[in-house]
Amino acid sequence: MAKAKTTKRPDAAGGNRPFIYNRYAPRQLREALAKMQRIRRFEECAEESYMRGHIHGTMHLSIGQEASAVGICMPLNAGDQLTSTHRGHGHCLAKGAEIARMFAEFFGREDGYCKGRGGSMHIADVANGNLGANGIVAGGLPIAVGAALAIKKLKKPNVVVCFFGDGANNEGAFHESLNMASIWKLPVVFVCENNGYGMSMSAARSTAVENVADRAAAYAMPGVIVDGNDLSAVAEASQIACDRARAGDGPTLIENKTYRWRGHSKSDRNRYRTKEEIEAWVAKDPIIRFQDEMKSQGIVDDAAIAEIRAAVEQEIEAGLEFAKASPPPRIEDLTRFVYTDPIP
Amino acid sequence: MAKAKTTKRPDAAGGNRPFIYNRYAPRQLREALAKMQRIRRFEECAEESYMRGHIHGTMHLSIGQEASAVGICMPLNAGDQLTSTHRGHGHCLAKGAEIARMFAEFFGREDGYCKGRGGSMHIADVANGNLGANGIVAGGLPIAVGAALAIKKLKKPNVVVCFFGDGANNEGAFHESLNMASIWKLPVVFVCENNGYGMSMSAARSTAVENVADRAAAYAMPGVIVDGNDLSAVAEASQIACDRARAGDGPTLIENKTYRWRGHSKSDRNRYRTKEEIEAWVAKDPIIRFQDEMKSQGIVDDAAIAEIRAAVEQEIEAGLEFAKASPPPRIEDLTRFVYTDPIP
Amino acid sequence: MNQDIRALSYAEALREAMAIAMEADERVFLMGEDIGVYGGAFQVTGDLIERFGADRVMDTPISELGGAGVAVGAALGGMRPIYEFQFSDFAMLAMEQIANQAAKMRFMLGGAVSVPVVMRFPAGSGTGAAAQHSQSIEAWFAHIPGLKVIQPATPHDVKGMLLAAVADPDPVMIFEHKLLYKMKGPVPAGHYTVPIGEAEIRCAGRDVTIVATSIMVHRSLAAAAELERENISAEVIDLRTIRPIDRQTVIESVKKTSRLICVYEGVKTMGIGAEISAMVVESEAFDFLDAPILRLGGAETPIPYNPDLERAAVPQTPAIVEAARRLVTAKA
Amino acid sequence: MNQDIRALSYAEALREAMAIAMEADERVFLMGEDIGVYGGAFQVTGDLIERFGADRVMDTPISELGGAGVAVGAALGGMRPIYEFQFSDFAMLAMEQIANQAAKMRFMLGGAVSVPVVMRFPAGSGTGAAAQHSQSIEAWFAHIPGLKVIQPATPHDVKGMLLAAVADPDPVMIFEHKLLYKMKGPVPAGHYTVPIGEAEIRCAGRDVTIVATSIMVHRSLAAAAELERENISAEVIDLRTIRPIDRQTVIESVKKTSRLICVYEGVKTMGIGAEISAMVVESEAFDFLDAPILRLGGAETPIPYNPDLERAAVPQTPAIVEAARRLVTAKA
Ligand SMILES: Cc1ncc(C[n+]2csc(CCOP(=O)(O)OP(=O)(O)O)c2C)c(N)n1
Ligand SMILES: Cc1ncc(C[n+]2csc(CCOP(=O)(O)OP(=O)(O)O)c2C)c(N)n1
Ligand SMILES: [Mg+2]
Ligand SMILES: [Mg+2]
Repeated sequence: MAKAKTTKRPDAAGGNRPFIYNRYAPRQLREALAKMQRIRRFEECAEESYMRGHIHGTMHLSIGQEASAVGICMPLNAGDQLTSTHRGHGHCLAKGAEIARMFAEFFGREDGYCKGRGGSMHIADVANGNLGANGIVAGGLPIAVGAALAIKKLKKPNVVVCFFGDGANNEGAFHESLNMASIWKLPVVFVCENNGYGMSMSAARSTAVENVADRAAAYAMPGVIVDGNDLSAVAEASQIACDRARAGDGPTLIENKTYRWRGHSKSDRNRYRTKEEIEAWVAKDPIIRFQDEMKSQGIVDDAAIAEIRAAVEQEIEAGLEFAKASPPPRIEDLTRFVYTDPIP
Repeated sequence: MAKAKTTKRPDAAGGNRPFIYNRYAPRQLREALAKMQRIRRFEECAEESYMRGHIHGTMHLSIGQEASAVGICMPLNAGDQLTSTHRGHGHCLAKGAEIARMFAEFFGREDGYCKGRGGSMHIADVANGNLGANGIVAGGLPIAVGAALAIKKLKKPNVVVCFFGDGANNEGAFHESLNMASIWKLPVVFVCENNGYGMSMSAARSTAVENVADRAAAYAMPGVIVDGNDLSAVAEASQIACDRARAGDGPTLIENKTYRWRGHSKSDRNRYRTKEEIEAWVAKDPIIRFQDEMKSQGIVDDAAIAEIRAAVEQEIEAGLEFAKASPPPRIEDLTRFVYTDPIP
Repeated sequence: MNQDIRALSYAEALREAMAIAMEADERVFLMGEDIGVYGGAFQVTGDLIERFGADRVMDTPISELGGAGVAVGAALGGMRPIYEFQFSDFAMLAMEQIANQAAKMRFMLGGAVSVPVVMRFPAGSGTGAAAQHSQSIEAWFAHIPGLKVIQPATPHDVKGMLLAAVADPDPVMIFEHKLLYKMKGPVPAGHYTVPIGEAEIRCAGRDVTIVATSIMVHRSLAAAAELERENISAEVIDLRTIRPIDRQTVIESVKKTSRLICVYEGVKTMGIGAEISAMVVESEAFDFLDAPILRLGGAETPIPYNPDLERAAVPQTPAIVEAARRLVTAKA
Repeated sequence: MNQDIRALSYAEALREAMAIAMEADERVFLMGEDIGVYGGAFQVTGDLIERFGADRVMDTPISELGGAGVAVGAALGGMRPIYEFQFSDFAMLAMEQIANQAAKMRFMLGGAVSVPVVMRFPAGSGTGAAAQHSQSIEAWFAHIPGLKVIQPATPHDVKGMLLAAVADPDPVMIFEHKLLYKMKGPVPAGHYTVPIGEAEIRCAGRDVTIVATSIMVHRSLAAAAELERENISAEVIDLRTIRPIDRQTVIESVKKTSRLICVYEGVKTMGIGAEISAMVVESEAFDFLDAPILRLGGAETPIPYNPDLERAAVPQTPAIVEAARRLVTAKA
């Protein structure tokens, strides 16, 4: 296995149109845009609530990375699963979570996805196949491999998508997980969201190779470098990897090159990136790019986009209301959920 | 960085003669043979003592792998260091340890290298640069990288050799260590002694790629596949890697393909290897091979070989005597060496 | 329940339990290093690969962190994995997946999942394997809410507790003392469970309570027999589970005997005996105490290679006898 | 020693200590994730990279096991590394290098080496960071012979103990409660050390001894002030070191007050309070006890995200007051 490949476009079957326009119906594409908008606006509003002191702790925003979350999840079915990261809001929404219950979680309420026990860093939506964000960098990788092993053993037709960051690729868990997934040919798609930094350390400084996907060769699996701000390219890479996984041919390592616009977390003073670098990436906004593309493909016009936005705003507002109205956990329930059957 | 390379011979400078005959004086080559003999006989006698109940616990014999230990250590200087493994007797002797103090250690005596506290699995010889065998698979890798970091910081001209097995290459510590050694360009030589098995699991089953050295590309370092039973090839690869490390160009991953003749440890029932496989490798005895080579190069004759053997036998016998005569630790000293300054 | 009772070794009893679990439930499978054709470092899985195939008796690469995490993920995915660590010492590589993930996942997700994983840890000293292959670190696990931690001391119990562990919806950690593997004892055939969280009084007594774990149960029973000859009547409690601890049984016993000795192999400081002692002192049994509580635990040292030092590093029967004698005679 | 005393925060005091150590000894250097330009997740290293350069304030990749091992190897190689874990929770990835290697190497090699490594662990709850970023797992470390484990509670102590740690030939683990980083207190300028292994009586008292660690020292002092108003005189001992424990200071105090409360943030079961309690009961202080020993530790749960639950999960001042009151009035 040689160097990682960059996905080739245009796609063979569909002439000059990017992959997704051949693969998905306009309704589905509009839904993808709505999801990207939903993620963006959800995070902007979560940030605002945080600033106002309504949400405590910390949070990691994925603003700027929406195409990665949504594109990867486009080929997924209801029974497919994913493991997520500390920067997991986008993955959660892309897999179908409700904004209201996510806000409720951030507000620490009983109607939150984790009943207020987990917060942003553990946001999950098990019913929709999201096995949870993870506070431990690379903590989700072995779990994803295990979930994929279960799928294989139970002979289900499903896949597990395993999101992680460029920083995570230097954890031992990355190595052990990719090796096991490969030797057992498990239906897992490893998705590295390479936003250039693990907190303050650039991938260039932390990682001996240029592309994380170059490491796929060390596990005899395909490694694919993708423009992570290009929804179609991401969805295409995901489709190929999911097909491969479902066919029993084993895992793939996808590297989505992208960028986070915000600081690492709420305590970041941003000393390690230049303003110019950030602005250059803001100019590559994956949402505007997808909107423009859809417009040029005649799938939406400005009015349709405005409509989608308005619907998202409504959802957000309703979600915030729902969250605020949800009751907090009772102090007497402090040790509830530690064990399945309470210990006397 | 593409696939790992196999070392090319014959060596450019010296016409048709293998590397070591150009590089080393006959005296040094005879000393290398003596070392291989010493390792072989030491382990055979340790095994015998074990069988007779004079040594307890367990031990991991490297019989059949002597060329790897000796060849790798040939380019090393007094100030160079190494970290070793559970199968570490050969490394220890190759780096200059005394048979007598090794036996004393196995017998659990005060004159042992670890004063009887460590035994076979922790055999060390710090004065000669052997930082110790390790009971934890891949446990020595980060330590080797750290020792190399110290060398770099202290601007010493030295290198650290880090021995490990094929089984160890699937530990997270392998991944983290090679990455850090590479990004910091540290003077460390990673030596995978691939004897085909990690206990009972073949490298073919445990490892997603064919050669461990193929993984060097994931760390942007040279990966070299070596016939581990060919002393000259091993020494040559080590020389190149050490030169590179000393020049400040960073680490190398050497993979010595070899075989252990004995079971994994003293409790192995050998259910996972065929008799044929074992016999085929016994036929490739690295000691006989080196002896024959030296004979054909006119460096030794049968008499000289017999002389070397006799000297080794003497050393072994004296060593056993020394070990038996050495006092055991006193029970009152149970907690000695736990801390540098005893805790009141 | 089939009541045929045979003498089996601890390892055989464990193997039988795993076979029964696998036969009863397709979701149960085994993972670990060299558990297949090798039969496991301590021959616990033995011939199971022949009976159940390599898919259900899966050799894993030497990747403890990943391996444990795969077991956790498989449990989340609907399977019932039993993961064998080759030595409990290597669990140090996997504490992240055990304590940060398996133990907390149900809680962090507000009850949305359970993690029915069983992990097995060969533990303890006495085999000459030195400091990195001889530890007793079960106290770490007993400190982590979300885990259940057991230390069966007999073939009977290890079979029944393993079957209870497999049926448990939460992560159960089983610490097995290596020196017990060859110990024989009566084991009923067929399926039965021994409940997690219940201690067992192995020998009733009046003068002193000895709470012991794992192999120390047997050394304590030997001590009790010796004490008997001196007319000292010791009650030996086999704690069996160290999280959650069976407070009731211990406290009732101390109320009866007024004296307590804790015997365990882990390092004395911060070992399980500290918890037993503190728990008793905090309870109504405090007022019944006629003497200080003594702890016999491992010495404050890594386990030495030299066999005499190795023996000296952990409690042996004479030390238990001597402690009981001291306690009973000192203030009687 | 320079006796100028300024008010510094705990983080500033730590930073000053590291700067002094680096200035005094070329071999001292810092390693950790984001300790360079970022200044550390809790701004402890702050501007040190500007003063000492990237070679001595080294950002490491996110590789805790490897990073800790590199620190161990560098210590063996003659350096004096100070390794920062970003959160103590992540130390679970590195327990192998800490407990199997650093702690045991000197012993296993029969004294041929020392491992002068210092590791720093931001610990504790109260920041809303939930179950995987809020733990207090120092009890694990206190169980491991070969390690020294400290929990300085004040800016003064953290500076002096860090300097003692750097000078120590053996591995020293420093647990720093995150909520303390911004706490200010008097700190002498220049070099001084606070010895490892010595507890400090923060407030003398007659009626009850409160042994506390880390942030619980401050809550205990607040409780003592409140108890004072009720004419209950509490002696507050800041344990400071949890391995090796200063037995003498604790035992003498209990002999004086006859009552003992242990307050710590780690999970109650198997937490440091268990050891304190057991140690006192084993000692001559047993005969002086007038009441059961109480432990106030963390609840038996992972730390919840919801802030009210989070607060409820660890001891707060009112609970300490209430426990002391109960103890003193119950049997007086
Ligand atoms: C094991 C572990 N180490 C360190 C951290 C602290 N931490 C949280 S996120 C992060 C950076 C992760 O970088 P990357 O994987 O690239 O993800 P990104 O934040 O860029 O999305 C770090 C160091 C952690 N949570 N877990
Ligand atoms: C972390 C860890 N896991 C498992 C073991 C048990 N073990 C000891 S040696 C070994 C096999 C190692 O294989 P390899 O690295 O190829 O070295 P070899 O024995 O072949 O020389 C195993 C599994 C261990 N000592 N440490
Ligand atoms: Mg990143
Ligand atoms: Mg091998």
